[in-house]
Amino acid sequence: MKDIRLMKGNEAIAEGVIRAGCDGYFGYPITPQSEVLEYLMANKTKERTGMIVLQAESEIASIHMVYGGAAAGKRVMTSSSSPGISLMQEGISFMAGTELPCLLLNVVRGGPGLGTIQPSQSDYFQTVKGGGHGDYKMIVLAPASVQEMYDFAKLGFELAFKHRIQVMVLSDGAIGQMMEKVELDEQVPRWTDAEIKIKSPWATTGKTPDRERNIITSLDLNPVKQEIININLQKKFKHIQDTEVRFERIQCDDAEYLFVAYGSSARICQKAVLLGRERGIKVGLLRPITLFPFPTIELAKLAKQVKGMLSVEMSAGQMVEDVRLAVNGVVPVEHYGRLGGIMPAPDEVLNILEKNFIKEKSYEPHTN
Amino acid sequence: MKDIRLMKGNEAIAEGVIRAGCDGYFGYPITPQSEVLEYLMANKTKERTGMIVLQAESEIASIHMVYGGAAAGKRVMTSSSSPGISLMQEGISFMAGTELPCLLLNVVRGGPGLGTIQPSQSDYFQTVKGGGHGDYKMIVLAPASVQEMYDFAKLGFELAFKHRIQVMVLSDGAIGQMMEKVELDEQVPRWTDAEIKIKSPWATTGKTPDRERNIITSLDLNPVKQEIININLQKKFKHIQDTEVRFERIQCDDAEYLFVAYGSSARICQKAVLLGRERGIKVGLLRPITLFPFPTIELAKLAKQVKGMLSVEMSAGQMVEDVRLAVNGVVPVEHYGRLGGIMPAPDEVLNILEKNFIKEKSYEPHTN
Amino acid sequence: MSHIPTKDEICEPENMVYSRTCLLTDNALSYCPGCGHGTAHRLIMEVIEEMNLQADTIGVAPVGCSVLAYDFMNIDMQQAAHGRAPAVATGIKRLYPDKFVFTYQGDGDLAAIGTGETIHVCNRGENITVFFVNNGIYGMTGGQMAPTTLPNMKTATSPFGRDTETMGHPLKITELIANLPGTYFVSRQSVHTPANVRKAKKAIEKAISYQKLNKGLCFVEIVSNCNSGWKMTPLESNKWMEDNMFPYYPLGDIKVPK
Amino acid sequence: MSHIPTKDEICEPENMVYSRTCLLTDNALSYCPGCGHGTAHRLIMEVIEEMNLQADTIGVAPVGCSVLAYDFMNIDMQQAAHGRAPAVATGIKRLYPDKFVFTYQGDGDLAAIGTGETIHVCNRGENITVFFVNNGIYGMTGGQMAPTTLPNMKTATSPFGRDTETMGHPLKITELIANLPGTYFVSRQSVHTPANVRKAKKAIEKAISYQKLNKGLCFVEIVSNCNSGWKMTPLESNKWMEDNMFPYYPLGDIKVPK
Amino acid sequence: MTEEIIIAGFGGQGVLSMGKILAYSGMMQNKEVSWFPSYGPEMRGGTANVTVIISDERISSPILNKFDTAIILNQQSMDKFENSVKKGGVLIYDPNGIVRHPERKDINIYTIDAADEAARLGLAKVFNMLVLGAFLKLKPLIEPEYMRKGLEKSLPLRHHNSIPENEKAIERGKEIVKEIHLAN
Amino acid sequence: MTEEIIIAGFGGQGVLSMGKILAYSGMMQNKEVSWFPSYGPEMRGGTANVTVIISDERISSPILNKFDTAIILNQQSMDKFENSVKKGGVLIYDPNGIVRHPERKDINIYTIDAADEAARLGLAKVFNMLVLGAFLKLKPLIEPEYMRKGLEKSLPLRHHNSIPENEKAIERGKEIVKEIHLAN
Amino acid sequence: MATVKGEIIVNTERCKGCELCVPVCKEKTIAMSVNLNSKGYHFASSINADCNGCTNCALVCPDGAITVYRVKVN
Amino acid sequence: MATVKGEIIVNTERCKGCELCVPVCKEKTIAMSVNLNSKGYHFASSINADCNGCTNCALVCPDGAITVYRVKVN
Ligand SMILES: Cc1ncc(C[n+]2csc(CCOP(=O)(O)OP(=O)(O)O)c2C)c(N)n1
Ligand SMILES: Cc1ncc(C[n+]2csc(CCOP(=O)(O)OP(=O)(O)O)c2C)c(N)n1
Ligand code: SF4
Ligand code: SF4
Ligand code: SF4
Ligand code: SF4
Ligand code: SF4
Ligand code: SF4
Ligand SMILES: [Mg+2]
Ligand SMILES: [Mg+2]
Repeated sequence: MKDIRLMKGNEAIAEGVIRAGCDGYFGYPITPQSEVLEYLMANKTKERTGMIVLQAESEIASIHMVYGGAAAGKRVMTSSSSPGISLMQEGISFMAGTELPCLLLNVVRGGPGLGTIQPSQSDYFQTVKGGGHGDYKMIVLAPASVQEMYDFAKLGFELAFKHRIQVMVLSDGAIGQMMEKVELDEQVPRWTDAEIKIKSPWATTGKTPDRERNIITSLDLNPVKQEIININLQKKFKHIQDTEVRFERIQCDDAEYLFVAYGSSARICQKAVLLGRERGIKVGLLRPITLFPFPTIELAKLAKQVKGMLSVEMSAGQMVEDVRLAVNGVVPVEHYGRLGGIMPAPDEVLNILEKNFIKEKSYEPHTN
Repeated sequence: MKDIRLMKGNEAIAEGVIRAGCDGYFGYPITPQSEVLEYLMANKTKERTGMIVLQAESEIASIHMVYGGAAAGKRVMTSSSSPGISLMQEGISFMAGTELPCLLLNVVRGGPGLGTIQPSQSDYFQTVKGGGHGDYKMIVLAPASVQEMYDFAKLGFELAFKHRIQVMVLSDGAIGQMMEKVELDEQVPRWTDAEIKIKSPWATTGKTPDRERNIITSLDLNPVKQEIININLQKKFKHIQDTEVRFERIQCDDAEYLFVAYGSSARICQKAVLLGRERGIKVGLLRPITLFPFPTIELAKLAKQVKGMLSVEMSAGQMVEDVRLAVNGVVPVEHYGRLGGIMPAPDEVLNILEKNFIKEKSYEPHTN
Repeated sequence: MSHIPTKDEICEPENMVYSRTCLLTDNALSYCPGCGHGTAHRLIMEVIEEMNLQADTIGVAPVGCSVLAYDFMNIDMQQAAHGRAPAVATGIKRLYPDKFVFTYQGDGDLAAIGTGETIHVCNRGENITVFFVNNGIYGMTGGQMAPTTLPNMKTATSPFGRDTETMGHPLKITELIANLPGTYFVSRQSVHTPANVRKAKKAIEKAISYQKLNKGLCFVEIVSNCNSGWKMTPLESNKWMEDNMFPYYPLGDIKVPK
Repeated sequence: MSHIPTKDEICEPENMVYSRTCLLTDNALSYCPGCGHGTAHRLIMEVIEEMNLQADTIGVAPVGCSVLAYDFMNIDMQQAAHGRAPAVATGIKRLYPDKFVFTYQGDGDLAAIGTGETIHVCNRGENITVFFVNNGIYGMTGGQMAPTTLPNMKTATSPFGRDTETMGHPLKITELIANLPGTYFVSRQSVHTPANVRKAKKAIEKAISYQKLNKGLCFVEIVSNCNSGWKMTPLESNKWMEDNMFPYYPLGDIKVPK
Repeated sequence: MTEEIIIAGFGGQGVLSMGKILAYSGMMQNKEVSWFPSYGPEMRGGTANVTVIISDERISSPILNKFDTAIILNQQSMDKFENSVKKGGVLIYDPNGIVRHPERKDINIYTIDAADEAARLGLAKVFNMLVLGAFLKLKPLIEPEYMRKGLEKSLPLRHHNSIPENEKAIERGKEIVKEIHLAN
Repeated sequence: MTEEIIIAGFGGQGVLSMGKILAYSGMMQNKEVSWFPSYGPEMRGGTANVTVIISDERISSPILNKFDTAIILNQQSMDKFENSVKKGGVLIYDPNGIVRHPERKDINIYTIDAADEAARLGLAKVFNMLVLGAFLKLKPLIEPEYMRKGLEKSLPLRHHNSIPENEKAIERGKEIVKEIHLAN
Repeated sequence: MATVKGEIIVNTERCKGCELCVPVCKEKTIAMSVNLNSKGYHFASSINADCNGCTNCALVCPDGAITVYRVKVN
Repeated sequence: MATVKGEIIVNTERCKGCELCVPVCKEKTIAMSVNLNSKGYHFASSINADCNGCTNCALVCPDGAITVYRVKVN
């Protein structure tokens, strides 16, 4: 029988990582994601799978504990919410520079500063463009349901180890706090130390006579070597862009207008598509599931089909830049966002779409 | 007689802030910018102007000392280099949320991670898009000479207080470490406490009977109020975009091809423009001086004139996105960058420009 | 007067012997019923009022249940990031050496994420005053384990009790910083009985008046309850605090000026 | 043999009484001439060799002059961000409780930016070993003031000497963490004379072998020189260290198992 | 079919778990459900509320401004949510402790004396099940067998012996809910 | 006119200050100048180098791969920079301590026995000024009056009494520099 | 012999019903009301005339809800 | 009476000329060479046959440049 539960998003991803064979979680409480650590602690993971769970003294300590564990080849993770993730930026940049696989979770709340604890999507830039220093990317997964919070635990670890990269699950307070149905799957066994040596031969597990010592470092004082390291990093990101794009097309086939939205906003837009179709508007939704790699090619294709795109985000306009870069001026791309912890309503975003592309402006194809 | 000196960029900005009437510097050593703190310490600022200089225990402490001083109405600053700036992201987001004026300096080195201590421009995204959580912008000044390191001290404080915003001077190891000629100007007196009360009536200087208490906070648990706070922030950023754009046009009037470059890269491109003109190529350079606000309108205008733009950065391609967003598909925009602490040479970038737009690809105007 | 006065006769302004200080605003405190934060706020404001320091005071409160302290204290205040109040206060005090600058921090804030700032502000002997409300838990975020949580104590993140083997020992940060040459006066108090309230107020008075002497940092810990986090009634929690917290965090002065 | 042996006869492998451990790589150390980091490296590697721990050891070195330790120590190593080695080591040790995990940190690293991590790794009693090279200065970045810099000592950021009034007092972090229940063995050594080298090696041996007992954190401070930062010759700096550093940082065991 | 419900009251009244049982039951009956609590320091004030949505379609936003049904269990919640009921929607409240009763004429208002009844039964714990009964009487979305499954799933095993008691309370709630007719 | 120079040697040889005096003098003569040092832990190894550019135009990059002139003062620097001299450029070195002498035939090579001369004069400190003299002999970019101004500006006041000494050393350097002719 | 006589006034809207003031009153002057204030708390109130104005109750009240008065009675 | 006789070999390329080994040798066996190694350091070298193999010099050498040998002589 399938194991079906009603869970909070935060609980679902916690259960997800346990079942994905996670070795270690290091984290620090912050609303609206403290349930992740609480769930893991309540679930006696040490006894269930051997997974270690430790409350660190800060987010900075958390990310560097993750660094240590990841550098030793383990499946490790941390989670936090916006201010805590900001504190991790140096650590994330170090993990990027050392190409360490790990799972990160940001249950975004409204900023800037202490802001509010309500859901928001205003950390897109930080996550996708690089909040830390240097040229790097993480794979960014944007769940739009509690089920995806659960699913992306396993997927996240898989991608992280496949590409030796950090995978960030970019969620928000709504997805983290809400309960929905979740279908759970089987426990994946944790890797044994012997498996780790095979799967991650680069890991620092103790130098044995059969190999040279392993070193995890992001430093090279020689700029020529440092450039090569960076070029290789860029090649990896290019490869990921070419192979790992994920998105969902909702009523796109005949769409004349398009919503582009991820996470919570995508749920709103999905409803708005239904409403729009009721009103006779041929509107569709492209939901990026990976924010990096971004569905650039798909959007470029759709740009040839639709008359306008509306990027809906709970932010002042962040993902919209990636939509515009993909569309490259072919059709108008507008942005609609609510700020500070407020979620827009389906009819609200539909009205904006109408106002932008149908009612007021008469659309003219882009020339010159 | 004019006071002319040969100074390092790091020393020039240190001298600049003293003369700009800075009240306090809080910082932590890191290469390649430790000379800022060292110069201030050696210059007995307490005796010269009353300016306080304190070596903090970390970059995190530094930025929050700046927060405290700024919230009390003082002209305060910190400086660091890439990893240290990453650590300040939460603090910067807090200053954005509380609209505190301050001067920040990033003497960028190559990343990600510990990277290298050589010059780089790979922190553009972090600085311009927002490395901290939430929707915010800083004014970003990009000096291309030691003189500008000096000049932007005063300009930075002026802009910071004019708009109650954080001003980041985005420099790099080359500009920070090189010595060039600097022309110094007169000492600006520090504000007295009485002046502060008038110029910054919002500052927490002690509640007197003549006013309500002043509160500096970025928190509002009510999302409706939090949204209004955010909307007002966005209006401010819009106003800055409309009024504070700064750039330099070099041989743009008749240009058929355009370099877009800031800071050190702009110096290289300026030479490349000369070389190009010698080769008979009508090439110009647009040098953004403010990265936020970005010279979007100027670039959109130039897009109607030139046949192609090459964004030259010591990064894997960051500012190029803002160039593309400005140009919106009207002409091709390419990127050329060196990574990991390496600076490109003038002939190198000119060759790339030729290769991209003149020799191999025959240019076709962008339609559809 | 020899007749027994009526209630109305007694309740005249001139007979008032205790009322809320005017340095508390009219806003209702956001704390749970019986929470010691309220009393701690009141005492600090009483002393500032009595010492006539309102115009010279800048307070700093970071995140924690008391994040909204600025709604209640009628003084200029700055809200600080989690753990960073000591750095924020340093920034203020260095630039305004004549103002009275204090921080008001919880145990999660001061002894977990803010440990570095706490140690260094004490080590530098910044002339500020730190009020440290130790309730052995993260109240604000829903009752998670703090560095100060007692052994075997159950919290949201130690649901089977704090296991000192894996989760560390309760951190006596107050004793630690008392060792540093930069601290001048260090005291641990509580505010759960009238006698303790009186003592705590004395300590607060000292900590504030010493700041004028520029001798270093003054630090007053207030061991307090967290009814919600501990899942007890206020009266139960005060009893539990006496029985369990005080043996670990004994009340009294820890460092006094020589 | 009764004849006086020749140099060649003496210099035979079987007569070798001291040579560089094979756990040091062939790379030339990047340290300035006479810098104690080299000796400290050697001793740690000697002990790991003698205890046959190479295959079980994971070392962590953060930023500081010893950032390239991985170029010299022939073991698996992780380079950590400035100040975060204790957190990194925690991450490793929790997941590999049977490995030998150590950090190698400078005073700027361990006692400034890393103070929070240092206190908490000690408070949790992580079963790791911390080697702490205290040269009273930031060597790597060009000789700036560290928390451990002595009063009145001149550095790049205290060019007129450390003024304890405004810059704080030298932080005796080792004494501080010895107070925490999570630490098991805490010792302060130096490596500037043969006798001190022998003592330091003993302390390192203890700190490593105690890790097996899972009793908590072992901490060995090595008071060392920084010729470049102090602007002295190696011999001068060792003398200066004896005369000035040792009175403030007295050598010897600070906490030993009961 | 989509039913959007807010349940609001005091911390100790079982508001969140009532919502959870309802959502779980809906889920067992193969509906799409979502449950969204008030969270964070909001709770310091002592109030608690939860939004429950039960639908035949995928649910868009778990956070709403307008509701089909509001179940209101104290004065503060009445002040906050009376106006959030959609025109023609339902408001159910326990008048105990309510000073300012609802006044809207464009919605259907019901009361249930659940606190009194729970006290009468000597079973303070079933207070929220009585209220749930009232709701189910007015909006019979969930069939009793799924209600039971929901109870089974949402209560920890050690409380399963109280399921019959809970079911009885739900039935009793259905009986004692009363419609209020406001004079025009 | 643009002259791009690298000066490379040991830490104690006054490499950075030689560069600074040269740059300052150029600046006094109203030229554009830049001075760019090796920095950071590179210096731990004991080597030091500085790039000086003197030009009539605004200077583009202060960091270069190729130089008009290389002034080389130890073996490590010879290994590193011999090949960085532009074709037809100038390499000046002090042969003291040099094991592997330069071998390029497409550049002009000069030696100056500055260390010996400084020792002979009993003025170890003027070593770098002797070398600077050699450079100025070959590239007379700076007029003596500006050289003096450069010295005045770049030396702290308390060292101004040593200026004549330094000037003399520069002159002496001009005398003792020698061209090397490599056999083909 | 001069004795003292006290009275308290509880700001019932400010009171949160925590009951901390009850046990500290040696005169047993304070008890919790059966009524609720508008926030739903059973507030404290004075139930006898024995108050001596010792201020104990006010000192421990976290919400500063109690004002104390005292007069000397000869 | 059995005495010991020692010898040292200095890896001159590894030596950085710090001189730390010189004063710790009671036999005054070590002195700094006037020659430079390829890195430009005056390296240490053994200047007499009095070495007793005590290892002091090797213990303090930060660069591990000294290997010590010892034999018993009857
Ligand atoms: C960087 C960051 N991390 C985490 C949080 C979440 N947070 C807010 S307050 C707090 C702890 C509160 O505990 P304490 O300081 O003991 O105060 P109390 O509420 O118990 O009075 C935490 C973890 C935050 N706001 N910012
Ligand atoms: C976040 C960050 N801040 C600052 C630095 C620059 N930095 C590198 S090492 C160091 C201090 C080194 O001093 P110490 O730890 O005492 O080691 P030593 O070099 O003296 O052995 C500093 C400030 C950095 N690398 N990262
Ligand atoms: S949660 Fe605890 S600390 Fe916070 S207000 Fe409630 S009782 Fe006080
Ligand atoms: S700078 Fe100091 S600590 Fe660093 S290698 Fe040189 S002597 Fe050693
Ligand atoms: S003042 Fe004293 S006697 Fe009067 S009610 Fe309060 S505690 Fe009781
Ligand atoms: S102590 Fe204050 S809040 Fe608590 S019951 Fe008494 S009057 Fe009310
Ligand atoms: S081994 Fe002893 S005697 Fe021999 S050279 Fe070294 S210090 Fe001198
Ligand atoms: S101690 Fe070692 S490095 Fe120093 S001089 Fe002696 S042999 Fe050379
Ligand atoms: Mg607390
Ligand atoms: Mg050091």
